[in-house]
Amino acid sequence: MAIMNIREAISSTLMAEMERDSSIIVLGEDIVGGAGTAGGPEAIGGIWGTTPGLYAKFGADRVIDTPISESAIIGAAAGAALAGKRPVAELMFADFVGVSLDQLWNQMAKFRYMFGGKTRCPAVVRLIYGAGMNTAAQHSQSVYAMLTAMPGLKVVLPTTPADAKGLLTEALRGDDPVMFFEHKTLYGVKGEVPDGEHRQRFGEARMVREGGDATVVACGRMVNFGEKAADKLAADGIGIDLIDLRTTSPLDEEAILDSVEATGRLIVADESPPRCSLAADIAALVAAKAFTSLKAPPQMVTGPHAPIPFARELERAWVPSPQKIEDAVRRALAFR
Amino acid sequence: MAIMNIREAISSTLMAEMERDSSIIVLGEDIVGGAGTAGGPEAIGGIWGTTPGLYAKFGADRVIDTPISESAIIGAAAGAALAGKRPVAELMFADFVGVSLDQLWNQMAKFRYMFGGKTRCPAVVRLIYGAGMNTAAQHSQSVYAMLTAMPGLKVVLPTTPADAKGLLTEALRGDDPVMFFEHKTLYGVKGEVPDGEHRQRFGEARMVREGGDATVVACGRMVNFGEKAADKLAADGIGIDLIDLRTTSPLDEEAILDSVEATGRLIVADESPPRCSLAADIAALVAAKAFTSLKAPPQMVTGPHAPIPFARELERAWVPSPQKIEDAVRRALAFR
Amino acid sequence: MQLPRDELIGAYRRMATIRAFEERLHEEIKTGEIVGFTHLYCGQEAAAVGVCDHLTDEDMIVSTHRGHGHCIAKGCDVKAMMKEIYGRRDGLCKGRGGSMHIADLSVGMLGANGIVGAGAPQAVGAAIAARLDGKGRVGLAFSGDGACNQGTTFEAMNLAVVVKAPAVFVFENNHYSEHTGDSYAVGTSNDIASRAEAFGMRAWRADGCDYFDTYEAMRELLDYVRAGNGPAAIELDTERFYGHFEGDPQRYRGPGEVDRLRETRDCLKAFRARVGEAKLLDPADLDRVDAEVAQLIEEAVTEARAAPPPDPADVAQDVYVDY
Amino acid sequence: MQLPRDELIGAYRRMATIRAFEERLHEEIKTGEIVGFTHLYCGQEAAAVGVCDHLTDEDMIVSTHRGHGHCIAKGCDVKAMMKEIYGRRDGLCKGRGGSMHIADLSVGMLGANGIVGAGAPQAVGAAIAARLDGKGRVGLAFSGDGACNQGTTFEAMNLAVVVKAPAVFVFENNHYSEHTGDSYAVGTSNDIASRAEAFGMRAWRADGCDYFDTYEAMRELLDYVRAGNGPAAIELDTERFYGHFEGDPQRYRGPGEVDRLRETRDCLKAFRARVGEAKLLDPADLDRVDAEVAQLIEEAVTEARAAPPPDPADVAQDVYVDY
Ligand SMILES: Cc1ncc(C[n+]2csc(CCOP(=O)(O)OP(=O)(O)O)c2C)c(N)n1
Ligand SMILES: Cc1ncc(C[n+]2csc(CCOP(=O)(O)OP(=O)(O)O)c2C)c(N)n1
Ligand SMILES: [Mg+2]
Ligand SMILES: [Mg+2]
Repeated sequence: MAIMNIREAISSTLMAEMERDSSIIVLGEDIVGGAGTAGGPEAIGGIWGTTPGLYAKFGADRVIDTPISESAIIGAAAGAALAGKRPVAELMFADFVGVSLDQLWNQMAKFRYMFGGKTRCPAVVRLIYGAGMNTAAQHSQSVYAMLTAMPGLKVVLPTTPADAKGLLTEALRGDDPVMFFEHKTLYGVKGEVPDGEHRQRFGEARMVREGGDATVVACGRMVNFGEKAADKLAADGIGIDLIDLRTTSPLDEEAILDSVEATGRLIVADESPPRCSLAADIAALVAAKAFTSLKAPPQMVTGPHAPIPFARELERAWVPSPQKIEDAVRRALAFR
Repeated sequence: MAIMNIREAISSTLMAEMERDSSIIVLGEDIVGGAGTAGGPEAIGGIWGTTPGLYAKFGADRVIDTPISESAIIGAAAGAALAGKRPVAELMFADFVGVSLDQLWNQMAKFRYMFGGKTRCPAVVRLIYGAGMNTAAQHSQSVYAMLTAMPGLKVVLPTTPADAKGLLTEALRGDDPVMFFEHKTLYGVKGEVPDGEHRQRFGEARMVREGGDATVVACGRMVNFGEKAADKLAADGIGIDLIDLRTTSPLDEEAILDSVEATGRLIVADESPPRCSLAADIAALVAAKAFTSLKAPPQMVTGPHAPIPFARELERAWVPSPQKIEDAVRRALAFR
Repeated sequence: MQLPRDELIGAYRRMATIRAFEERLHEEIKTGEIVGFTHLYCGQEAAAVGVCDHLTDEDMIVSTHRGHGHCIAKGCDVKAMMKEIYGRRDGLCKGRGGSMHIADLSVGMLGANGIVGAGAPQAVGAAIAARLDGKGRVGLAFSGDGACNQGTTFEAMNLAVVVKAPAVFVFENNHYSEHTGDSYAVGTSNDIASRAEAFGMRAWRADGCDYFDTYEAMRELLDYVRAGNGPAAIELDTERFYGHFEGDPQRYRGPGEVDRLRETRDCLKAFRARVGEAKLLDPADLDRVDAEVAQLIEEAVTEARAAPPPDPADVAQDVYVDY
Repeated sequence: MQLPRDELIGAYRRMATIRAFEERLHEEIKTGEIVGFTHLYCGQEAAAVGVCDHLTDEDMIVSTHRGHGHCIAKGCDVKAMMKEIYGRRDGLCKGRGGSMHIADLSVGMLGANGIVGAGAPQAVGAAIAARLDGKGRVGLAFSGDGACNQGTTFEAMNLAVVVKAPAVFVFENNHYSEHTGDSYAVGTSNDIASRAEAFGMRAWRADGCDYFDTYEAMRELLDYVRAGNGPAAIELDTERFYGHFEGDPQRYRGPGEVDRLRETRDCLKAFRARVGEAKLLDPADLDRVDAEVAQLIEEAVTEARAAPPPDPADVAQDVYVDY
């Protein structure tokens, strides 16, 4: 077991998988960095530092710096995947699904179905997402709900270095398009990572805490916030089941329902505006399938129905906090 | 009161409002039709027949045929709205939000908020949507959930000619961006339309049937299917409250909650895949806010987690049918 | 025109098959048996065949909403296509795609596409993939004069130039996007090739109603691209004989326009005339092909009609390889 | 250079204000008080000012992520901008937007934009709107060499040509998009103007580090556009003195590159030299301006620092006019 952070887990997994499988190519803006400059290629890696050394090792045919053309990037990934390769495309900010959605939604996601199950489109799209760095309304969004809604896509959100490795490996070994979400505030999160091959199956949630009094379902940064809330609650003798979904599509319904059947209380923490959100999705699932177990109304902890603001104070008010999760747990428990 | 269909209600409202307000302009692909051909402008109107006569009356400066460039169309609408006009942009198929999402989501929807409440962006986008014409995976989708999720947008779905007029007029008199959804199978629906000025406020649902045994919430074509289900159920002495949302953003929470508080049973019919859908949104809302009233698990009647198929038999299997709505009502009532 | 006899007959057969397929669809659609949108390729046959006759199954094309011609030219099974358009269980795409979404990866046909402009970046991706294998394969996108205004098409051209991908952009200018003329919608007074040049690639121009002209230009173009010179484009001047989609009243056409086009711009007539004058083929050879094609299409329709529909229970199959 | 003295001083003041604003931000950002992404415009001042000096408040511009210079040149309040960048309650956008999202409709500044390429279509829309009022107003988009590869920019150019909108596309080629050079990412060997020409519009080229060259080219261009000839483009050759964003280690720069640029391509130095040689202004006049500008920026920072933060309770205000 090595100790590394999520950034390192991702870059080392990319490196290892590209070595193993020559059909893997990566493409995106500035993932090499320095092309056409005095400094030359790899003068600077991608702005997130997740792709260093790939160009030097695998060359320009497999590590492709692109112009600012997200539709073309995702479209090229779609085409390369149909053509038998395994492209890994980077969207520097997940918000840029706005300028590339068609290729994700109407192309990659639908090829296999539209073409009668005769094609595979094993493309991985890495989306850097989330609030917490005051990057304002167009660079802070968590678009996983939008993509979870789309049949044909798989949606993956690692929250630990081990999962980053396990889920990325799984994505690169699978044959479906995978939306791989990397939260910009979690890159530095450290942890143990299994050596050698490590795959984490999709649709298998991680039970982060087992407490039994209430079920908190979360993904991405909300898992970490859930842990903070859990610590505070534990001090008062309240134990929560904290579920890290790991993947929102496929969804581990069983883990959620099993827990709620035991606790009777559901809290969903979701870094997103409230409407048609993942929070609503999980709450509705539980209401529909664990109706008789529920002892309190499902609590959805989300941002407000507003874009994400810039100023520190406002962004902090927008993002669901550990405090808000804690409050929601207490509300659920107080309900009679 | 004149009798007309939804298509006529829309085109006559556009005509009347453009006469009244010289700041209204319309733009889209082939909305004039025939530009640059032997037949000349208006040789053919838009493929949906909703914009005939506008060009002849208001000329090329206000009725603008565009190249196939949806991002530019929506972007131009956004810019024109900021510049003080009231653009009405047509997306010939709602599925084309894939190639124009950024301008809807990161631009129009966010201007006012990002700019500190100092701007208005009164753009209306007309989106022709829905299954039922065997137009397959890329021309049949109902993207209202995706847009409902986006703070800054209003989402409107008329199901009667009177509402088409009332809601479109309201959209054109308001100061926020409005996504105006027109279901391609509903254009021919006839009904009475009030003469003269007729505005229908947003966020005010329509109670289509009052039955009291169960609450069926629907929008778009699902309202009509809900009526069919209601007729069948009525024959067995079951009376439903059928709620046509009219607008999903803003949402008339009160109408939904009031009804469920009385009936204790919720069924949502939603022409969409299930995940992070409007069905989930409404079910979660009710579970959270009418928890104690609910006597049965919320029933979500949606399409499967699959793209929309082409063949008659498959499309029919995909779309939520009157029968499925009826079955869901019976399931809700049978629950003990 | 140094083509051997066999290849000439093959080219004619492919063009005639497209023509017969489409003319027959035009009739069958009137019966109401075929649902959805159908966009006929009639009139443009020389473009698809003149281009694809240089391609092997290893070369990959992406197509458009008007894709039947590209499919047939690239070697898709005609009967399976017909079944697909009829929405049958054993259609080429199990009835899930229909006319607008036909694909057959086994012959390098990566898909028709209902989203105008979506294919071009995919062809660049296919080209990037092809280059990795180092066999001189190409990724090729068919686009219309309408599609050439879509941002994705421009991005794809620039990307292909930047990464020097062996990508080919074939612009079939049939002078209409739906009901709008290219002289209106293409800012550069309907010169698409020069736009491609402005992106930094070489561009060819040819008569897309003339098989030989298209074929010769494509030979040059593909030699250039396969040699590793990066992407290239070609603009083919061509015509569509039917409406934008079936049901289009075509009021935007000039009086007698279609008759004139059928008279003067019919690639099959031109082909017959050319091979006749040059005494390369006997009219009887071509008549025989016509008869065989007619037979094939007749069978295709008969079989498609009789074929079983998809099972509604399969509606959510094949969304994922594994989920 | 027939500009009256007042206008010369004004132009210098605006350029110097941008310079001082940005140099100061560069320092202040190190303190950690300013959060988020900040992209400095230093080095490009002559471009923004040379362009905007022809515009009135009625003309409308859309800007980019690197928008401070455009804002100041267009007349946004400098102190309110500073407060915005500090994320203050009475910032120009109430602290909601920050550096990347500054707008002031009252002076025709329709917004900086965090999405590269998003502005160009909006400028076309503004131009369409402007034309309706018949006062010769224009809609103008600033875009970078990176943005010129985005599909939206291409679509916007074509649309503007097709509808003959009084739209202006200003391409500031500072030779970098983030850490990538224009010679790599712009397929046409870094010639952006010729792409615009290929879309069917007239294009100008000027030295964006030379106020006078930019100003003169823009005069011609705007005469042309305001006269109803449709859209036009200009490519401005310019330089950025800082990194892509604050924090960029700039390892892609050649040794001494920035020093050399500051030496040879500084628009303020060039302006001083030019008006000095031509004896149009006294160095003392310009020194006075510098001092006033320094004072203004000092006050702006002091006031911004002291200004109250937004109220967290307002987080969901102003999403709609009415909901
Ligand atoms: C993104 C998108 N916009 C609009 C349409 C509707 N549409 C389908 S075909 C077409 C015209 C295409 O013209 P062209 O590219 O010239 O191809 P042609 O029909 O002439 O073969 C349009 C506007 C679409 N399918 N996709
Ligand atoms: C759609 C989109 N893609 C990528 C980015 C990330 N990004 C921000 S600025 C930039 C480079 C822009 O280059 P250019 O247009 O030349 O402007 P400059 O930074 O030189 O002013 C990139 C890639 C973005 N903000 N939006
Ligand atoms: Mg065409
Ligand atoms: Mg630049």
